[in-house]
Amino acid sequence: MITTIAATADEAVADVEDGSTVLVGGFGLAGMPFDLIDALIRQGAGELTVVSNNAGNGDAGLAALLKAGRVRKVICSFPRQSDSYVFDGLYRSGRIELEVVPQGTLAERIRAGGAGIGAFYCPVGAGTLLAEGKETREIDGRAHVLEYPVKGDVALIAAHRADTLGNLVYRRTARNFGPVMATAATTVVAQVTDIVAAGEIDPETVVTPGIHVDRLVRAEARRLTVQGAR
Amino acid sequence: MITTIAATADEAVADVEDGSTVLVGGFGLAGMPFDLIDALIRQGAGELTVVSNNAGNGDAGLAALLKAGRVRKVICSFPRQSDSYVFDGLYRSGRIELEVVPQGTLAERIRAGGAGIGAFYCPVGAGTLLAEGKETREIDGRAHVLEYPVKGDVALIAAHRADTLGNLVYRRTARNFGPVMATAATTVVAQVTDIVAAGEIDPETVVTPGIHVDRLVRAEARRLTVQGAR
Amino acid sequence: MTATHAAPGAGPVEHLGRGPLTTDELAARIARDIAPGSYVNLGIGQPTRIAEHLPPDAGIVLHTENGMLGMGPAADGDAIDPDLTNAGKVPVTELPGAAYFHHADSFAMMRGGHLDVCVLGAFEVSAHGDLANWHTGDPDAIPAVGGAMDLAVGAREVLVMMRLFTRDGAPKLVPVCTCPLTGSGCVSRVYTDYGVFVPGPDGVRVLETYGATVEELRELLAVDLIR
Amino acid sequence: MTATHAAPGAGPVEHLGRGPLTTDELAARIARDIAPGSYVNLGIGQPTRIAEHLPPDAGIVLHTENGMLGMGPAADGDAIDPDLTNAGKVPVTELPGAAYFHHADSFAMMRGGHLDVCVLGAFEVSAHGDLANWHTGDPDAIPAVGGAMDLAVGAREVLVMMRLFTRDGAPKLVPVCTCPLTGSGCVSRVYTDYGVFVPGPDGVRVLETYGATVEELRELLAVDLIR
Repeated sequence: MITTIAATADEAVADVEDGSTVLVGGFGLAGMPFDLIDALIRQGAGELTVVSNNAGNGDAGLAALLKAGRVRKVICSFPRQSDSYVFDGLYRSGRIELEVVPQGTLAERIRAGGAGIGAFYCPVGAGTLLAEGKETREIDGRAHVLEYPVKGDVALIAAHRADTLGNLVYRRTARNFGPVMATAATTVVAQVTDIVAAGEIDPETVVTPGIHVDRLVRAEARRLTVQGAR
Repeated sequence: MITTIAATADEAVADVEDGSTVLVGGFGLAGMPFDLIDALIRQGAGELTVVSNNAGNGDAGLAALLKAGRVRKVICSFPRQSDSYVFDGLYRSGRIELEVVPQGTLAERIRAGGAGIGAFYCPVGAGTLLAEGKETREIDGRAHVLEYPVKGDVALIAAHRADTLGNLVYRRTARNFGPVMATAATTVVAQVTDIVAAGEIDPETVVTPGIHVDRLVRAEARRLTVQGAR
Repeated sequence: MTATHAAPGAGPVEHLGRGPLTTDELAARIARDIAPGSYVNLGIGQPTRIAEHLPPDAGIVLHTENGMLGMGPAADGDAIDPDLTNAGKVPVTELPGAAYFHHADSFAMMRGGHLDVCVLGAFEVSAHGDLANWHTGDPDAIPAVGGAMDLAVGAREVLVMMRLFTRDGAPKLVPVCTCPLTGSGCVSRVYTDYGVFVPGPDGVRVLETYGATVEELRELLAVDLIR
Repeated sequence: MTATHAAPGAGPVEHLGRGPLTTDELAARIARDIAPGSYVNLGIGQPTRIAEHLPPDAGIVLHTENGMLGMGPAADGDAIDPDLTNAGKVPVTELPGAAYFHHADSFAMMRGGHLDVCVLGAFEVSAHGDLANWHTGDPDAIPAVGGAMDLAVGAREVLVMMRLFTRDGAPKLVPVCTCPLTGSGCVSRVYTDYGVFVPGPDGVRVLETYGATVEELRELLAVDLIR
């Protein structure tokens, strides 16, 4: 249905429920929807399952959500980073559950969730710890693991610019998980730096068509800190 | 490997072998690589399996390749059209084999071929004639059909503009099957109206990155005929 | 038009004192049921005509499976661009806020349940909502499915637009489809010249009739019609 | 550097009268084996340094799995853009002819066999080309795999860049990996400070040694070294 424009990030995430699965865009800090996460912390929903590439950096964004004790489980490819101390502490004290998924398989499972694919056979991870307990099949002489879709109740993503119909463009490698996450959640909320009139984004360059976006909110200006390696 | 620029369409398709599987872009006439198909007819490779959405319109393009007797089998979603008389004649006289695949499943199977997916469970076609003989599985209460990737030895596609690294942009709905076919063949040949220097296509707007394109050739100027309904 | 207005839940409205709906009236009738802001795919053929009846300010966005959202009306004259056609390969136009994408993304959108509504033609619809619209079953026919199965499985609501009877008078709303199926139990509503029907496990509920009473239709159809 | 040049097929070249390769020399050695025009992914950590040794005119295009082809060198000062980082989250730059794409497309590219080469670090490589580089096996370690398994399975050639021995002197080229695997039989070549090796079903072929003879390495490694 039609995309709406929320006046504030708080309004945009007001209806997230306890126990929701939340897809959170970003790769490290690039593409992380800080405003929406901050609003989600204020909103108070808990017992969340978070799907994101990492498990938070430093004290801001996803790390702050974890620190606030709102997350029951993280599904990600790379939780352990130089500045993932919030997650590390929760994990080591047994206060958070972790499912590690190879990065491309994570992206593909989210895509499958949005694309109506029931499951897919993937060669990545076959014969490793991460395939334990999963169905496998040999196809064309190669071992494959059966992987199931990942869907969210909510997706929180950051894009660069939107038009009033919800068409999105991203900026550089901040694109990362946004486009697939936008297809795979019941409610998709995007924070953007700019909202322009329909027709002001060249239709050839739209990355996420508005059909996938439920709510837009203008992001607060924010200077991102660039983290170091890892 | 690096993209090369062929002087002529004939040079670009010189090494297509008898018995090849050829992915041919286009939806009806939009995105049909006419120059490459004409060159392939002159080149003479036969016993081809052609994968394309349709099975030719009128007497040009794919229809001309069929008329020249070079195609053993067509894998497509919609052979029967108002002006598919060349295919219709071959089919009714038993001179061509046909595999009909739902359009989205065809696109997804080609994508899977390019994306290293071994197979996928797809709800489309379950319980219909087109699923006969295929493995099925119930997932989340819904019947799914196991579908396998489609790959080509060669893909012939038409795009709008390329840079010298093979990055491609398309025009309007002529984009259709080009981007997925470009990922799914051993040798990918693209005819384009224009080849510009690297850096002249905005990196945010590239649809097919050059990694997928082996050869470029400038298309002859050609006024396409627009066909009627169907 | 003489309408027998009934309270909700009080059974079907019988529009009598008039004939069945013309194609144009049927297209307008379907258009009225499409909610503002919907993303809609209109199948090749008659459903295309629904576009003419959608209110321009309702924010309804048209999808064409060959890779576009924000499709405008058919193109004429200089507006014809061979690179811009609909799924029926008819030249069309682009509206502000349109977006182009490739075929795999377009059908992912469809199969993933992102389209609110699609409207398809049909050879037959069964009382249980099975759809047959891709193959007559004629052994001499060249099979061609296009995007019909993808649409039938993928859209949140699959509406059918068809005449209730063939030219020979045979009903097209049937107990069991005789033509090969496009999809099982996928049809949410059937809009016909003689009435609007909701197929389901307990039979076919009648929402409205045009130019005939429910009783009259009951005699012509072999399916259980529920008031 | 004293090199014992040998005819092709005449066995390994032993570069003696010198020590093992420095990290920089090792990066340069690997760079020499990357064909002009290749599409290459350089893993996080030491493999990143190979970029400094690729000839700028060789048309080698770097992929970063977070969604870019045509990645340039690390960014400094005003060139730092928080929206443009490599897979190690280090700010980088963009070269002419770059392209951005989303994560599913990026890993489809990788898994679909479109990258010519990737170079990864490793904890261990087995004589059969199994790779272990994501998990030490330490039960207290927090597991984190990132894109390691995707790269190991997807690239046409998986090169490993590592020291041949741990700081404690334990060999990292081993008969069987003791750490949990990243991928089975996926490594095409192992580049180390002491030599270049090709793992395979019949043992490990030695292509070159640095600062040690094949015989000397044979005594230090528990794998069958083939000349």
